[in-house]
Amino acid sequence: MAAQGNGSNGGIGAAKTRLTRGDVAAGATIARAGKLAGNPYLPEVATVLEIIDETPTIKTFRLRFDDPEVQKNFSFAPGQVGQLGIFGVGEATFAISSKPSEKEFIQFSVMKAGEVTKALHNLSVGDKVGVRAPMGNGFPVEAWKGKRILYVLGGIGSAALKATIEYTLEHRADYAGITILYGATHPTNFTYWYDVKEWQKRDDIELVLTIDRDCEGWQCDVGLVPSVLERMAPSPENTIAITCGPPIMIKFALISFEKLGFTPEQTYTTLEKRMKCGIGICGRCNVGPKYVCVDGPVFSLAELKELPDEL
Amino acid sequence: MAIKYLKADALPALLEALAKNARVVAPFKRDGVVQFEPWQSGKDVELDVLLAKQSPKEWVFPQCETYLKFGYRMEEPAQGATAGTATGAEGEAIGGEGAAAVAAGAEPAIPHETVEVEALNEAPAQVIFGLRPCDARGFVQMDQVFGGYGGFYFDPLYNSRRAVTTLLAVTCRDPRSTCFCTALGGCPAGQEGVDALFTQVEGGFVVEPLTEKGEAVVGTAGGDLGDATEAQAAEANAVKAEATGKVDVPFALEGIRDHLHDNIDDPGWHDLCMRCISCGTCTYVCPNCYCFSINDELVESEGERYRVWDNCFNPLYTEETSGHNPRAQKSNRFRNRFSHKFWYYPDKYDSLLCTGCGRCIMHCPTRIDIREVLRIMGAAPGAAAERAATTAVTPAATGAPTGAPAPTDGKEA
Amino acid sequence: MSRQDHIREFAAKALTEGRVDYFIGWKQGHNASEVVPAFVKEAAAVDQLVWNELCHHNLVTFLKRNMPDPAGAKIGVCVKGCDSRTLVALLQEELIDRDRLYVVGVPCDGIIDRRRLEKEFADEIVAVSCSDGRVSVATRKGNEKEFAKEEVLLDACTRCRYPNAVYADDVAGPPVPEPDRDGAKPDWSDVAGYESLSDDEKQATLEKVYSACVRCFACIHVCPVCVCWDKCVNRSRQPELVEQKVGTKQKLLFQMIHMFHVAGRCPSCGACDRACPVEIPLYLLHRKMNKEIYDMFGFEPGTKLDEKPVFQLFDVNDRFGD
Amino acid sequence: MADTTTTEAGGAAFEAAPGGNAAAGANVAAATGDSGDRPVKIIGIVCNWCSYAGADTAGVGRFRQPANVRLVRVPCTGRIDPLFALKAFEKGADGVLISGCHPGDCHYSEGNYYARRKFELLERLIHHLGIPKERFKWTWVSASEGQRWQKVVTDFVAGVEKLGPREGRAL
Repeated sequence: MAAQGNGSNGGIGAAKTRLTRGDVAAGATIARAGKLAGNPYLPEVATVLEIIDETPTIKTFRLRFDDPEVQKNFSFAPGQVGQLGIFGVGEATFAISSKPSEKEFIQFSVMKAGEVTKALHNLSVGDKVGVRAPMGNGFPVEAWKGKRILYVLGGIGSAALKATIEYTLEHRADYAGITILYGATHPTNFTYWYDVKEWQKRDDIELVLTIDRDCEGWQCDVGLVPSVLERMAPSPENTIAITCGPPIMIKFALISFEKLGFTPEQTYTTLEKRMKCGIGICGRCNVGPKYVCVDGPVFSLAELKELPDEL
Repeated sequence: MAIKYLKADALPALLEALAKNARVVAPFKRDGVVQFEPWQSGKDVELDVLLAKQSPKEWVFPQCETYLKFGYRMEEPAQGATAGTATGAEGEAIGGEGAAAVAAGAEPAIPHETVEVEALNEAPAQVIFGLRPCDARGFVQMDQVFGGYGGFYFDPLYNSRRAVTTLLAVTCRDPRSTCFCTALGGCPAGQEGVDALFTQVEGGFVVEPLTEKGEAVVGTAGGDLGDATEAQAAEANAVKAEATGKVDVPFALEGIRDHLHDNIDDPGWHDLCMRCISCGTCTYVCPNCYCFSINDELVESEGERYRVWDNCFNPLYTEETSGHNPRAQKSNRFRNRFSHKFWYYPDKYDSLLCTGCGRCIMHCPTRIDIREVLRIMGAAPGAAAERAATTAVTPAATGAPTGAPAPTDGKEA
Repeated sequence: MSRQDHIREFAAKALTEGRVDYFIGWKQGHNASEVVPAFVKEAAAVDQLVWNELCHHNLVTFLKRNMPDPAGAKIGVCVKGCDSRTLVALLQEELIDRDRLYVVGVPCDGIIDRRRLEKEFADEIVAVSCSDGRVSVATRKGNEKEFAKEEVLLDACTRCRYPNAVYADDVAGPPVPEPDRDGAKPDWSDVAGYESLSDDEKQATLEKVYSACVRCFACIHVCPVCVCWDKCVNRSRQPELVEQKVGTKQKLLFQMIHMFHVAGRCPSCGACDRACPVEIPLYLLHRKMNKEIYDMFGFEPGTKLDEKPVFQLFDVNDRFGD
Repeated sequence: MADTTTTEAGGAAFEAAPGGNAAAGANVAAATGDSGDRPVKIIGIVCNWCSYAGADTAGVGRFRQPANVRLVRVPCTGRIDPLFALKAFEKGADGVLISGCHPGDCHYSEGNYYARRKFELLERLIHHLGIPKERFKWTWVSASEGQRWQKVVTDFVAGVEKLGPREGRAL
């Protein structure tokens, strides 16, 4: 678990984002996208290829780096994040939600909330943005091989887990089982509905969809995610539980996991914090001695329990 | 390296010589306030006042620094572009042959905006004269952070400036009552981070070059800088020893990190932060508080991105867009600063983020005393309450006049 | 009984009776030249409370929104005359709950300007004491000097019109003589020098003086009547009235925002001035503002509990404009 | 330290900076090569119901008026914080004109009664912030007073033009 906390990227052939002090002294720079190599503050300019309206408040942006070399060499580990920004407005941190194997574009899903996200929602295809990615540690998907994976996600939380879900689905044979419990307040509030429909077609995974309150035409479960989870009563045996969603959902999902017998080491979540630099310097995203931008955003519950109550 | 001697009246000439090739920064008094400022011919360096209001960190890590400039430009469509391609979300471009194909094919054949981005990084060679060993040590502590988190990310802005900065420290002759460098492993004549150490002795300075950069300074001075006599060197040593003896050791460093960890939920944090007004003075005068914020400004089509000092006492520092604030309480933010210096940072970099300069004590509007905080919260959990009781002010011990009757009483009587 | 004894007695009584959860007064700081705010929770600890010529902190600061800990605590507080005016300004706008307060007024005959003393020595001041109108100062190196008290008073104290608290539940000892307020207008001579400058000189002076600002927000956070301190428009990006950049433009606008937002509530207590780590004379421009407000309305902020600040009221008979 | 002022008292620190700033201002203007030639820029902050409509009336009536004024429309003068004017100066305006309904005519009954107290304070203080009085004006223009609007704007612009553009100023 210690290695995880220290930001192992799971070895997914991702670029080496961490250098030792010796590497730096020897003049090595971080193998990040193109120009960023020497200057982690300099965003790579990318163009908006496509904008998908996911829900009334969430849009997905598919971007391509303007520098073809950068686009070609870009790789990341599932669960890693990036700083997506508009020059003149600012940057904010979002999970990379494209498939790790996707080479043609990089994708972020953005909920309209603040200054930057509002401006992002006003973008059109062809507009320019700045991207600094990848950042953070990602999920230890390699270490999970041979285990059953239980995803519990709600609302925009799906964006943080999308890449990981897609990765494990692509490498389905490596995992003993995959269960996805996905909740939303209303059927129109499911992000990636087009992909969810694809998942529904697969018979090698278990997919449970739930909405908070019943509504006409809805065929799947009804109920809050934690209560559906307890109804499902998945066995903790050889299982990794991963949750992400609104803070209140995470809070109760973690309680449910505990009830179901999941140990803190088996339970993972990914944190969200206000970030500025994204590279472990500017100081604001710390939870005790851990910086969410570099030590996280992925933490096991065991690691979180060690930290001050500042989530 | 040989110990040198510089006559006091030769100092301006030395600074003048240094100023030929570099910006020389030194403490000057303006309107009664001592601050580090660029040296100009004729200005007298202020060395009698022990500490400038702010540490010289802003000369390596400026309070506000623009690091990106960008401009939006209208770009004419490439020749032969298809007019009126849908801007919808169908994404025909996906799977195209790179950015060129996108620019030519999938985008509307009308002029569209591109953005030009330029990274800025100004790093003029500079010499900081007249800082104290604690200030120099502050740079060493910040070096770790900007050197990259565990060696991960290297900060080009700080490091390029730091690389061309020479630190000429002056030994503290008269440490203040707020100084506690020796408790943290420092010393009024500390050499950590110092390129050449100047010690004031009768009639001048004993100069000890400690690094190549320091030697270069000695080279610049030329004939003004002769070898120190044995008597001068001995005097310098005596000055150092005397100064070191004058620094109080208000707490034992040992165990503080663990005790801060154990006391994380201690109600004592609330008591200690009662008089905190949640401003940022302590962090802005600190020689190594380095937290910053990044913002953009855009005027019409031209803009810039800059980083600017921020501080963990700012209530908006951690506030998220949703309105949720992980450190909404003053006591959370208060705890974070001290824990960062003596627990979080040591965990990462195996050193401390405090040099014991005492500026935060001197300039805090309510004189919150970091030594008191550490004495109480850095004590074993059981002992914390006890120590809190003993730190209650004891006027007798300090010979305070507060015990003396106030004049108002006299009138009443 | 000295005023200090009165304060201790009132504090002990209020704490013992459960009238307050904690009592805010002053205590000695890390040496005998400093006094800091004290928060006393138990009657047994009231002996740390002091009253002397160094008690410059305006403790009303610790009553404003988000400051009480726990929120909703019943608080006892000591106020000098000027402090009480800020308290009244807050009460006028119902920004604090009068029922949760216990106010001890401390008649005051002047507070020492410690910064003025500091300028007299290169060395650190470690002890300041005052008796019979003489202030004696000792430094760490053993230098000693004596000053006449009136020479080293805070500017605000030399022109004080309200030496006694205008609102208090109890008063620590007999009041000091009140100046003749009805007969004499306030003395604004301190701003005359600035007023006499030309517009260009004023601008140059402001730029020079305020360029020292580090935007630490000490002035805003210490200001007792600056109540939106954690939602301050100076920090807001939406709307963005002032850029977060740190240049002379932004520093000046930042200070103007503070000044105009406390217009009609600021009694020029000088807390901002004393809190400023880079010693910007913030007090003076606030005095100038108060002079204009006095000329316009004959209004002195925070003096009567049943008044409202002038900018929250109007009078159809106001004679302003053309 | 010849170039410093004293700080014996708060007041003394506010004594004139060396040399005034006439010279400094001129320097900056000279350096930017932008001295006095450009037309003055004036920000007009007007209420929706009277002065904006009044300006409209002036336009419809084809009353000739200088084109230096850019209007910012707000619901009511009561909405105008004096800082809007300072912000305009900070952003480079050469003059600020505020106008709303005549007292008694406020669309919201009393917004302008509150407003005029604030404007009066700003007017009294503005030259103490280093901005000449002639660069700031507040007045009342009703929806039907197209001609009055023309006169207000013409007079104000003429006054500001006499002073010329503001250059090299912090505020």
